Amino acid sequence: MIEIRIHGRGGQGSVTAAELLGFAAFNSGKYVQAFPAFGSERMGAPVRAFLRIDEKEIRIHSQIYTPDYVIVQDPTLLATVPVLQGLKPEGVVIINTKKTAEELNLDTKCKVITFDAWEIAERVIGRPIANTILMGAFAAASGQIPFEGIEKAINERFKGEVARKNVMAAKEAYELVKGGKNESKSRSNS
Amino acid sequence: MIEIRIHGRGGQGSVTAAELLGFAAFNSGKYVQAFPAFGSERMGAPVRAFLRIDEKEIRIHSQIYTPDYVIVQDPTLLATVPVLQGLKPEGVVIINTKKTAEELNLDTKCKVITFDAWEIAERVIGRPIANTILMGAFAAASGQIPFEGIEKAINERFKGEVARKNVMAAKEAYELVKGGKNESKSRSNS
Amino acid sequence: MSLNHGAILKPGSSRNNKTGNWRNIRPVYKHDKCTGCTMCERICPEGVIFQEDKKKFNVDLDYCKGCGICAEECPVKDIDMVPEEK
Amino acid sequence: MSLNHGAILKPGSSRNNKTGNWRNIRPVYKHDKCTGCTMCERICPEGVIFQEDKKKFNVDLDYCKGCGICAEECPVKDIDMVPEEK
Amino acid sequence: MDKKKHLLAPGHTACAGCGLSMGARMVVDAAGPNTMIANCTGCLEVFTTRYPQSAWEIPWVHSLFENSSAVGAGIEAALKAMGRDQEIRVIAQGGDGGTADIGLQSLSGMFERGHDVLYICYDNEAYMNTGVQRSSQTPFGTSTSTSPFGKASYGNPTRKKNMAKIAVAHEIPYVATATVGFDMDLKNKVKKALSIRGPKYLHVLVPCPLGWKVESRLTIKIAKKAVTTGIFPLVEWENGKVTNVRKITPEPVTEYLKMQGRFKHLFADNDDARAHLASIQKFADENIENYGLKS
Amino acid sequence: MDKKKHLLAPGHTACAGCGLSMGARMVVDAAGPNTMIANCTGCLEVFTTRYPQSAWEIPWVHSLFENSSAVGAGIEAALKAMGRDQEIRVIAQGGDGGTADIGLQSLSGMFERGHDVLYICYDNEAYMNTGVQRSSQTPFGTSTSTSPFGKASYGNPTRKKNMAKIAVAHEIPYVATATVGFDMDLKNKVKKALSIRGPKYLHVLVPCPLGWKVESRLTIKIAKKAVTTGIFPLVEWENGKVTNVRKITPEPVTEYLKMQGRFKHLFADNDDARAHLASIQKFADENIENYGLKS
Amino acid sequence: MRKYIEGSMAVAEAVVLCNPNVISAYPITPQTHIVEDLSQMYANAEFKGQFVNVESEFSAASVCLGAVVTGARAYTATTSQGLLLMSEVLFNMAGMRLPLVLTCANRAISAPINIWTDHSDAMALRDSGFIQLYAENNQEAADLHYQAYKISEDDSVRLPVMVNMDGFLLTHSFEPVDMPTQQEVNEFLPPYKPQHYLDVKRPITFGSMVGEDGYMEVRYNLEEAMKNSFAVIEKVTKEFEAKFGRKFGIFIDTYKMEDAETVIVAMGSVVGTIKESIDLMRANGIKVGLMKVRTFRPFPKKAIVDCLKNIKNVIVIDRASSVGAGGILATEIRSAFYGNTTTPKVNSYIVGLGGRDITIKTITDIVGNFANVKVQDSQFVELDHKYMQAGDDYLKTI
Amino acid sequence: MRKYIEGSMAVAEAVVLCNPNVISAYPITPQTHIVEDLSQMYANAEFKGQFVNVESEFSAASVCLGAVVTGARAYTATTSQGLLLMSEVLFNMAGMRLPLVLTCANRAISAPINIWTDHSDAMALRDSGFIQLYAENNQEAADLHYQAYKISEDDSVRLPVMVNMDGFLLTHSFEPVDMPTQQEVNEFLPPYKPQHYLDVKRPITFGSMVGEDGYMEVRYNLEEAMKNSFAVIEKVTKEFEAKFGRKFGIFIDTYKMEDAETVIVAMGSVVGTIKESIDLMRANGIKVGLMKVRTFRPFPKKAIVDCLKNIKNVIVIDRASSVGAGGILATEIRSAFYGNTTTPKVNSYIVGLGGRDITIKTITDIVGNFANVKVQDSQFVELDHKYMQAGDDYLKTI
Ligand SMILES: Cc1ncc(C[n+]2csc(CCOP(=O)(O)OP(=O)(O)O)c2C)c(N)n1
Ligand SMILES: Cc1ncc(C[n+]2csc(CCOP(=O)(O)OP(=O)(O)O)c2C)c(N)n1
Ligand code: SF4
Ligand code: SF4
Ligand code: SF4
Ligand code: SF4
Ligand code: SF4
Ligand code: SF4
Ligand SMILES: [Mg+2]
Ligand SMILES: [Mg+2]
Repeated sequence: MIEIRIHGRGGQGSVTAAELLGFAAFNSGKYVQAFPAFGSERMGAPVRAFLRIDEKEIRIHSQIYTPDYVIVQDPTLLATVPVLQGLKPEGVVIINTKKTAEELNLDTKCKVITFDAWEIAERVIGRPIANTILMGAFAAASGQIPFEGIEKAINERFKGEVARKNVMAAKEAYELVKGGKNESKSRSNS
Repeated sequence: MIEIRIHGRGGQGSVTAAELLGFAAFNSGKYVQAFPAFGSERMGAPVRAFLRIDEKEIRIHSQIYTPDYVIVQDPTLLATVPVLQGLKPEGVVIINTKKTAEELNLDTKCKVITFDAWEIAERVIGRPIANTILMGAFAAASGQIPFEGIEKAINERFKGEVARKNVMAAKEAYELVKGGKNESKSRSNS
Repeated sequence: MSLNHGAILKPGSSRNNKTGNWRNIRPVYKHDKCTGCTMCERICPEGVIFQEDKKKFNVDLDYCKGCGICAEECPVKDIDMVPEEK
Repeated sequence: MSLNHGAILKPGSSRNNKTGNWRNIRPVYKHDKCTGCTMCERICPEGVIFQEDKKKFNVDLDYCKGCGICAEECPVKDIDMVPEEK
Repeated sequence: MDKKKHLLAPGHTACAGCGLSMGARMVVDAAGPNTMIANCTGCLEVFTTRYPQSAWEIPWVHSLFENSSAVGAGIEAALKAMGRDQEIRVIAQGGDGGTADIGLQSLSGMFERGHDVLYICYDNEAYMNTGVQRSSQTPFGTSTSTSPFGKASYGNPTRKKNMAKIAVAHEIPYVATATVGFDMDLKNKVKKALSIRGPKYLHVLVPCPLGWKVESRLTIKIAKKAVTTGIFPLVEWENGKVTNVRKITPEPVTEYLKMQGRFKHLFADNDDARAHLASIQKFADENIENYGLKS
Repeated sequence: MDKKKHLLAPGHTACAGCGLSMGARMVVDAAGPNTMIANCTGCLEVFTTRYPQSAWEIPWVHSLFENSSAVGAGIEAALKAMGRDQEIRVIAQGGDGGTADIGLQSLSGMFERGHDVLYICYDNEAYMNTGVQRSSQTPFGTSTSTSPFGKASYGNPTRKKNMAKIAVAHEIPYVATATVGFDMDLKNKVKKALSIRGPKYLHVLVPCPLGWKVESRLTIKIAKKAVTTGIFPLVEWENGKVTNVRKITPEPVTEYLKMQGRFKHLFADNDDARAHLASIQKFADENIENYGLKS
Repeated sequence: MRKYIEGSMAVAEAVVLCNPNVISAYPITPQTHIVEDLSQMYANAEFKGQFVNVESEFSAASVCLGAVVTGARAYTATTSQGLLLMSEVLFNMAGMRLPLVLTCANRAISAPINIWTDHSDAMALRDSGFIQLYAENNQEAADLHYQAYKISEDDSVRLPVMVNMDGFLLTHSFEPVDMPTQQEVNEFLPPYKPQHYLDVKRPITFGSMVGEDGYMEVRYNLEEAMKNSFAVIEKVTKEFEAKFGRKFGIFIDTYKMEDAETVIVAMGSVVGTIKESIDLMRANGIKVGLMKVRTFRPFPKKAIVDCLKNIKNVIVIDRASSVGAGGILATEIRSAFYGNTTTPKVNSYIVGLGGRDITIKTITDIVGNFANVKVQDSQFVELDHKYMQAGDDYLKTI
Repeated sequence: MRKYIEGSMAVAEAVVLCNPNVISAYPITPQTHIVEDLSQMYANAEFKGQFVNVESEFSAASVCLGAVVTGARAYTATTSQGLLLMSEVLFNMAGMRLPLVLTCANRAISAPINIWTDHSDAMALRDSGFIQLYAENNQEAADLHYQAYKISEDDSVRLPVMVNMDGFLLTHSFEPVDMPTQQEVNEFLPPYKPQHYLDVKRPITFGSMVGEDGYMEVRYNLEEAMKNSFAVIEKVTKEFEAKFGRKFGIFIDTYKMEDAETVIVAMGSVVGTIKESIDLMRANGIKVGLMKVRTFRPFPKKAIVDCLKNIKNVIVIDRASSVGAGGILATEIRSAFYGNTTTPKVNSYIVGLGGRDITIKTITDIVGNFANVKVQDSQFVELDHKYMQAGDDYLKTI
């Protein structure tokens, strides 16, 4: 079972991202479970969403404390939310930020992938909504879901032009991360 | 312990009669318990009220099934309500009616006292309300309560002229019953 | 007792309850000046005044409670309230 | 934890919650054409615009959520909304 | 002589002379057999449906004290869903307490959602079923068991909540007041209301001999006096506009009040009592003025 | 620069641009520190009092969704019983749902009993706290999560329940409508209301960027448009009479509607959509006519 | 002073002696007489606080909540439908730790509608955080109110208290009741001095939203407060006895337990009837005793086990049933014995629902048949289906 | 068809497949998604009955009552405060023997206000006469609805059914769920054909007042109907399995019981977490099993006793507490064993109130510590008072 935690802010589509990633995994024959960190948070406030993917039925119903992947939708969260908490040693964190992994200088030995999702979003979609883009990045980083799965999931939720642009943006992120240029150089800085 | 059951119709003051008899008994140093046959009956419908009098604390909280005394406030009840039900063999029933005990020809071996309470009421009080009058009759028939107790109880509840007239009427009934003329001739008609 | 009993009642079964014995006074039609105005029939709270003829109304004494409204409201005072013999 | 705890709160303690980091865009006062009309101060939903001088207002960025209402409503457009560097 | 002509059968256990039993019979007779009724808890429910006997000749349901309008709405929705809403009329009804107090919210909801239900309030101006406690429909100055006359009290300190006006404020197609004192008017209003689709409200004044402390024979008289003194104006509103009022030659309110034991303390010979009477006269005068009652 | 000048502190978690947070601050600032507040469940309660932090600087209590008016009445009764009712003002408040739907009955009871409480309804025209479901204050044609636009639906099928009129029908001394779009007017109404003894009702329109689907910067603009199109008239009633209206030069309602995502489907190019728009224009025209809004 | 008085009036007078600031209630049979008596005292200026006549029980409880949170002592009374209707507010008050005394004139719950006594109403609120006390007669009903305020307001408790008295059987019965003087009550019950309340000088926020991070702790505290109340109930009961010379048990009370082989367990007014039955049975050589439960919440497990552990047979009389699970008191008593080495045979009887009269015969029959019944589901006692025949017959025709 | 779907949507679709005539509900977190999904289906004419948007839960339930009494199939959903607010109506529907399916998206009760899951809400209605079923996951949640209607409407039952699913944990989770076709559901669930309903052709009076002479008999019948429902639940569950090939137990379900020395008893979504924990513990040689309670009302005493009687240790996980008496499921289970000769040690734990997450560690810790705990009061598990410090500190200053 792999476990994913997504950090974002109310209104940025973190819960949708978890759902759609789950949908993509489901379509590729996996068992999945996607759920939000049930809150009463309003637009702007920090939120979390969770995703489990497995080869067998998922029976557990509790939150995720030791994720394999962490996705951070909004760089400002790094200052206030413990996004790396519990991340497995061999885990990966994907962060939407202008900064490089080195510049962030996070206190972790995990792989850190950074890229400017909002730049892609503004340019390709026309709005600073990064959730589908991060889905693309996750697909590439994890190898858990083929990009077609992501594409199908996006097309399931959005329509027409919006869907097309979201797929394009996700694809760009997918390729970018596939390329591996945005990863932290080394896992050991201690 | 002696147990009394009063039958009347909503609006005829049966519950008040039980209460006031209880008050009179209480004042003469007895333990008492007075209560209605809890209903949702409206003016005109048959109702019942109960009274227990004892020398020691009354602990039981259930209805009265085998009364020592039955008081019937309204002669029409005889046809529809089993007023004699459970009356102890040595019990007494006091009935407001124009008829004599013999004319009523009730299926009972108990002592039957009848008199026209409404006649007294109309004449003395000016309204056909027989409850205080029947209190007087009960005091006389039972010997449980001195007439002064009845008088005090009536004065506690009513004021001025109304009280005075009610006492007068009760007194008349008391004397009448004391006289014993209105009793059934014999206890055995079977 | 059938199991599905939610305490359902039969329509109009209150007719089993003869409230006539509640009565202390009773309406008596004189059948004299009645104009057939139907007032008494319309307002009886028990709904037990019935028209027998154009100017002849009567009471179902099985239920009449003796409220006296019919007598009070009859415009021609064709109804008397008389005490019940008890 | 004291036993009598019905989850009572201290007044104004929300000030511990710095909502400034919710912001994507930030109001910048030009301090130029301001007429001192007080509009911005009155309508800020967070209540974090304060008057420093007759025609000088400023924002407490600890809490400003960047809604943009102040800039929108300033009659003389003396406030700009600029993107936050993140 | 058809002894079963009425849709409310005799044998029910209302007090002799009960204005409520009278009103309920008039309503159901006017509505006819293709009607279903949802009823609040209250005198009407208790005296018509004490097990094992029912006085109702048409489909009738009682659930709770405060929800007849919502139950009525459910009946209507079910009829609609099952395609039977054209043939059958739905009435929801309750006493003044069930309507204006504890059931007001579900009534307001029924209005707002536009259910095709006629709501009827039988206003006897107190909680009679439980022993004459005040309601929001109890008039100013009335002595009841929870607003008794006493050393520090002249009875109920508040005025009647104006239910007709509140119903009108809900912008429903038909609102009217009526009373058993004018039976044809009442029946006509029921028929008219039932001919209109959507939510309707009918507020019916029904004297209660027990609670008002009047002799049972005076039910009709007292109901008429409520109207002729201007205390209870008979009015119809259609789509928010007054379309009909019953004209009167106003009598002084004391003509109405003095008949009733519940107002006895207002006739004491002192300034407080007189002030109360004057206030009540003023309320009537306002009605006469506002609705143009004078003929 | 007094950073604590407001009686509603920052740090609360309302959405950026929330008209409700704006309105609540205006109200409490106008009311001043000698005020106690009873609050319904709803956005306002959730975003100001999530443990361990409160944004309120004055005594404040939340109990349930539907009872702030009764809790307010209890506060007032306690103050009276303890002789503190002269110095302290009581406000009860809630959203449109807490006020006009689930809390209507306790509000009506508070009015009827004459409590010295100012009730404030913050009307954002839906249940926002739970995710934008329709309420009785949701306008005709609005798409919400329980009245969504769909193949068989053009959004909410009912008109706004007229709360101001219902309050007026309760014959209380003061009723008014206001909005954050005109902040001085709102504050003046709060002050005026609090200067009057007895029950008062203030209905405040507070745009919700999330639920109305408008950009957060437009909260004031949209609130003003609601007024200037005649959709939300600003009116004051004293003792049942209109004593003040804000005059407008009416703009077409589409100016208001088109700014908001919740009405987007009404701008489809078909007859149904056009009919809906026409109806809404008619409602505004009626307001303009009825209240004489035209300047 | 010993008075001949209706139960409702005794309670109304007791409440006024406790000097509440705010009374708010809504009429419902059989609670009405209490409220009417209070109304009359208010009208006569004998009760000098505020009396708020509301439009529903929901508001009655909410008005009390508002009053208590403002630092006032409050009172309400209700039953049955009214108790259910205000249940949301009652859970709320307990959770907010607001003291209150509520009299419940116990009555059956609809459907079918029935205005007579049983305990289904109070039982439906047994999770709410209210302390629940049950009165055996009108003397105890009145006396419980002075004690209830003192328990409720104790700083280590601060929980609302429900005083239960059987509808009609107690509320509408005239019995002799000893009523204390105002001075005596004042000496026993100090004025309410809350620690925290709405105050413009010390503004405070009540009723916040507590998330997953703290809710459980707040509820744990509620349980702890309930546990604390054991000591407080004991202390207050003893103080009351010392001052007024009357006592009806603390958590439980017993009658003729000495050599009892069979013990009947019950609550409310049936206790008196059981005492009479016991005297009768003992006269016939049957060794029966009684354990009355006076404090049902907190549930006095220890007192019950101590009392019954050496008894052979226990008969639990429940005047309510959890539909689909049976007698509630019986279930909790059986559970209380769990894990004990010696346990009595505990049989469960559902008796007296909806005002069905419980007579001496009812009790003696149960005792007489006990041996024939093995531990099993709750038994409904004295069913008689004949009365329902009319409806039944009709049903078959449609 | 296997769908990846949110729990709420699965339930909404299942409900529409059951062809109700009238749906009426009032929004409340975390039930909202169910109602919103139904609204959207209504707006799209995918649900063709009447959808009544009411002004409160009280009216939601009352509208359903009116609909059912008119012969319609009805549906509502709610939770927590909403469930309490409509409780008077729910008791009423059960007493009137009106079938209904109600989904309860279980949530904690105020105060303090908290929108997260626990079982206090449904528990507060356990006396009401509702059948109560609890779902372990979204598949079961959806499946329970088809079964619930069939159970509810069975002529020997005619009782409303509450389907419980944990708020958020199930309602807001996307999981794969097998959804049947309309045809399949139609084959399984026949149309609702009530015997008695409002009908102008056969006028009938519903909801009469029943006095002391009959109330007890009507309530007894309610108990009997509950007992009948055992057989019907079994039959319907088996029919469902036969048709759809899925089953999650009848009254209870078990997991790895074969050689278990310790058995955990629980309801709702925690069951899945417990299964994972058991696998883990068994890998470490600890012989643990699970008994899940699926049917809580009627309380399946026999099934439970049969299942657990030879077990040494039983751990009961309660997600609710009767304040002052402790874990509710635990109390009933202990009571069920009463009088048995062999009884397990039964310990009671209060876990996961107000959304407090229950993790594998929570479960393994409880099992690990079991031996050290003797049978006693319910234990609150994993308390952490730190979070409440802020308010606490402030309280000390005023
Ligand atoms: C929730 C609830 N509260 C209180 C009651 C008690 N109750 C039943 S009927 C009634 C009064 C009815 O008054 P109204 O509606 O005016 O009808 P009336 O009997 O006067 O005709 C009351 C208080 C109840 N049944 N349910
Ligand atoms: C009895 C009850 N039902 C439902 C809810 C859920 N609920 C809480 S707030 C809310 C909506 C609030 O709407 P509104 O009053 O308009 O306030 P807003 O959040 O829109 O400002 C709902 C439905 C509840 N808390 N209690
Ligand atoms: S007296 Fe009353 S009940 Fe009898 S017939 Fe006349 S109106 Fe009817
Ligand atoms: S009221 Fe008089 S006149 Fe009219 S029909 Fe009756 S008896 Fe005849
Ligand atoms: S952007 Fe919004 S929150 Fe920030 S200062 Fe301006 S009005 Fe206030
Ligand atoms: S709104 Fe503009 S002009 Fe007015 S005070 Fe603010 S900055 Fe100055
Ligand atoms: S109390 Fe009044 S309303 Fe009730 S039955 Fe008697 S007269 Fe009619
Ligand atoms: S949802 Fe609307 S009302 Fe609620 S906080 Fe956000 S903007 Fe304000
Ligand atoms: Mg009434
Ligand atoms: Mg709202």
